[in-house]
Amino acid sequence: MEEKYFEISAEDLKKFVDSMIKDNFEIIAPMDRDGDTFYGKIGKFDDANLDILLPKMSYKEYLLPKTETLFEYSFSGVDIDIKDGIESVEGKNRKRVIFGGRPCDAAAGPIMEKVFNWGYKDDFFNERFKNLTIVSIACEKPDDYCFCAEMQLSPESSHGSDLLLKKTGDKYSAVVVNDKGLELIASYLNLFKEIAKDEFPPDKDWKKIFEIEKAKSFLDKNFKHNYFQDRFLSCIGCGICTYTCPTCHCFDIQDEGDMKKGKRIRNWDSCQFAIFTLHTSGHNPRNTQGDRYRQRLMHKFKIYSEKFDKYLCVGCGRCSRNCPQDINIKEVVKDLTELASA
Amino acid sequence: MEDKKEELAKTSGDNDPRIIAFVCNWCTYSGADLAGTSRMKYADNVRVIKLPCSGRIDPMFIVEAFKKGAKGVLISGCHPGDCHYISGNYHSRRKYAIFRNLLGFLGVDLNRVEFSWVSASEGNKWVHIINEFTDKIKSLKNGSNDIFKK
Amino acid sequence: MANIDEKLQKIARDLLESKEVSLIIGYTGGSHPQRMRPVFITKPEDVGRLSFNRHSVQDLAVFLKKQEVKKFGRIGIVVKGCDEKALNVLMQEYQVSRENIKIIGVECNGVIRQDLADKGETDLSENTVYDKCLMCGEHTPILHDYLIECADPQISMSGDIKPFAKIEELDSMSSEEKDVFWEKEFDKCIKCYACRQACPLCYCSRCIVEKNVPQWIDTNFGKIGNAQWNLIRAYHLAGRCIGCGECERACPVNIPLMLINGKMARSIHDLFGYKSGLDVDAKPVFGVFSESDFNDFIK
Amino acid sequence: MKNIYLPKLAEIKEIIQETVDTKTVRLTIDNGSIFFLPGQFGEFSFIGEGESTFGFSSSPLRKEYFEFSFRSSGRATTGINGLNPGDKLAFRGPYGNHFDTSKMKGKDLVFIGGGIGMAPVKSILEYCLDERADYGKITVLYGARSVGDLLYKTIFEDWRKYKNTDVVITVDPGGETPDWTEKVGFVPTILEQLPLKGENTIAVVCGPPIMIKFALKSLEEKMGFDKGDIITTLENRMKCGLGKCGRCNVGSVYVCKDGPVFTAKEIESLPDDF
Repeated sequence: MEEKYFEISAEDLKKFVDSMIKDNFEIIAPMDRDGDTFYGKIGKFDDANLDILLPKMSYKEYLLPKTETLFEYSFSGVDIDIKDGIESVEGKNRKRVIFGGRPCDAAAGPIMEKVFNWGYKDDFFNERFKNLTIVSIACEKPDDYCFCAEMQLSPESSHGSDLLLKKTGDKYSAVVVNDKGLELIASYLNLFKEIAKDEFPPDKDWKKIFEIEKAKSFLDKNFKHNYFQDRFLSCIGCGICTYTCPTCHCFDIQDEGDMKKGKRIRNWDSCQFAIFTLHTSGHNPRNTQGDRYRQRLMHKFKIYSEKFDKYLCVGCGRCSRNCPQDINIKEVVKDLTELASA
Repeated sequence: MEDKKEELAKTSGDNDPRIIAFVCNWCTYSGADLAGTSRMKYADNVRVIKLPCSGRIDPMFIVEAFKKGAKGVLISGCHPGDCHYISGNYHSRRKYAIFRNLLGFLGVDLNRVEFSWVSASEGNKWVHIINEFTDKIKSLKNGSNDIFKK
Repeated sequence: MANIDEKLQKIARDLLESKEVSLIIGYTGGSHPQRMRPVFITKPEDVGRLSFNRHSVQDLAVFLKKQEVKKFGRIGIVVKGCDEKALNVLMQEYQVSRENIKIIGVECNGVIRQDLADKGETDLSENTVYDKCLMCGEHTPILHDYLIECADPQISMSGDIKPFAKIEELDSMSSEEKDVFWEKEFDKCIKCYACRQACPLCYCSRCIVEKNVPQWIDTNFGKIGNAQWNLIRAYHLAGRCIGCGECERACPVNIPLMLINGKMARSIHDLFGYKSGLDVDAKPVFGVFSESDFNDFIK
Repeated sequence: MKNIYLPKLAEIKEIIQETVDTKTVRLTIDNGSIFFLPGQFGEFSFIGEGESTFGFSSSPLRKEYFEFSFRSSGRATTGINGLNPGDKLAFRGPYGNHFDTSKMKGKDLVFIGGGIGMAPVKSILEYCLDERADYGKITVLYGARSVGDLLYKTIFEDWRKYKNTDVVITVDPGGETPDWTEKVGFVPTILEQLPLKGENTIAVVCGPPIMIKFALKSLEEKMGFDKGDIITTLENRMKCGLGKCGRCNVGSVYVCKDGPVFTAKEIESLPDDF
């Protein structure tokens, strides 16, 4: 579908959200909690905090929940009864809308979709993704940790969003990217005013401070390099970077229950944990934290782009902001580009 | 084995609350045995799990018992000075003094966790403790309970 | 400020040049002026990067548990008073030996909370520092080979702010109310185990959550799994936690872990008169016992 | 909508105690047979204790059953270890690539296995033996730490019955028993003594990393094998087996999906991440 452009006043936006809530939509938006902002279900428009640059965590959990039941089992004698978990995928037939997320978070969905549909189709992910409508708001002022422009996106990118809002003064310009977006606003069209394409504010020219391809060229050639071991001595392997990341998707499969019944679940996992790759024999292919951080960099900037033609990073900078030891991935990638030209 | 754990801990209702007792092999278990061989009658809600020493009773056992549905947990060992391994019960006492505070702080009703010293000759005391503990658990509101329950 | 940095750098240079240590762990400037980050110096010519100020929040003792760091052998480490207590516990528990550690102590009158610093806070006051700083009894590191005096003035206390007041508030609640409070807090947990990794004293090579025969702690992110993990983490640190607050600072979902740690420390002090990290020669509180220990809770 | 993580149930027909801690489990699937190729693997689970990854160790041409061998060590394997014939096991698969048998046809073959690494080798070996006429001379070299650690002891003689087939069994020095009549020595050492040449021969190697390393060295440097003619399998910790969970990759290669079978030439181009 061709993109459509609209305008909506701040007041009408509030009405738009409140009427969606009234119509039983589940609206997930940035909300204040204990002095920080997290994505959560809002009860009314005013619950949302749309001024914050980025919530502390991404909304990845609405695509890949922290814990997901793959199937349930129960025993009777030697017989095992298995109940398929896909029948009850939460989010199925559900009117769930992410409202007020940022373009970086929105871009994460289509990136993750690649790995979940590579060879085998993971319908747990697909169902959730299909049933999620994403209304993003373009950033006006990215902060020092952001590097979406370097990651082939921009603070105003509509990639991955179904509807992108841009604030101009006291009103918002909206671009409807696809049918999903159009469907969402269909019942509330009276609040929106259609405008021509050239009335829509053009994207600014966002400066890049490094070329990501250069970092990749370094990673291509240097699997073993002192940089990894030295730079990440300060990494304590806490895994916050992976847990707060909108694109990190690694998981663990575990059985939980007793001898009568239980379920097989998948949980978030992190490549930063030593146990992640530990063999039963005691051998660990990634034995040092340097190896493990290198894996994260490789996966994001080399492996994923080779396999799926996209970088596994949207440049949101959460891993840097939340790192207790202040490892700044933007600086790290910049280092890599400099090492590549050295 | 898992199967048995579940069975042991299962509570059929408020009137029949399941209580798990972790006891030491040398004193309390013998005491309970004495109560049995002396044909003393006491509440049948308790399920006894024998361990070598009260020092062996890991706090995770208590959590596990609650998780599997127990309504009360009793920990019992030798009187101070009587430990078969000389100091196991002293260590256990320190450990549980603190663990009890932690449970309480996190919202577990401490009426549901009981500690006692019962020697091999105190069959009477065992009967008394079990009956009293069972009555106490029965008097508690169901659900006014812990964060480990499903 | 510059004065402190110069002194630090001189000490570090001397230590590295004389080959007394092969690695210095210290602080250097971070992502923005209100952030510091750890730095690992192995060459005397790099000591210029060392720095210390009121934003040096990290407890560098955490790195001593890393295999990659242990390989360096003799290590010099920059510590604040609170961080040094972690060293004491590590020595008490034979994890590091005094001979292999050169302690560069820095007097400290408080560090600014990182969440505030990220928003631009630079003033040192009772409203901007961590609770641990308000009740700090060790502004000067207990053990040190070198000592650098403090550049910041002592914080004046109005008495309005009571550190860890929430502990008393919780103590006075009923168990149902506490249950509700903690259920809400633990519900946020995403089990990233950052609290464990950030803790200088969580050094087990295989943590209890990684032991799966049997699986003691549920792996799920549900109510039980989260509560179990937070309970056992606190318990494994009872009598050992020195209150550096790294777990709480690291927690990406802001669970008030220091309330639990603080409660444990208070209980242990009340019952056994013991405070961890103050005396290298003391026996760990759970390693010893007294015949006259608290017995009131046992029938 | 399909749940790719949903296992099928298989019934245990037979359990063979291979060594003190190693068993071979022979399974039949509840409804119909499964189609797999030698070298592929499956996710086997004792439901309630979790999944474990094992390569198939039987020939896919023997359709009445399929089997795998495992050593009891972790949570899932301890669970499987406690099962008896008649019990149910959950299974998902087959996954991964397989040995390229079309490339092997008409050539001489040498199969080299070490310890429990013999399991995937057995699958391809028996596959070739089942269609014996398609291949040239077959040499099997199997070594373990000690006599007690040898798997498949009962079927060595079956292999020897085939025409033009040499079976060489060896144990590490010190691992022999007084009545041991076969070879004593490390696998690479014994390998170099065999009358093998690199021409028109394909080698299949599987075993512990250290054995693979030295066996590859012997084959390439001393016996003149081309790197493309040496086939081996990699292993890494796996959870999903489907290329999703993100832990088994070696560089850009997902062992579970792009592997586990690689030629020595392919392995050479991979980073040292295994």
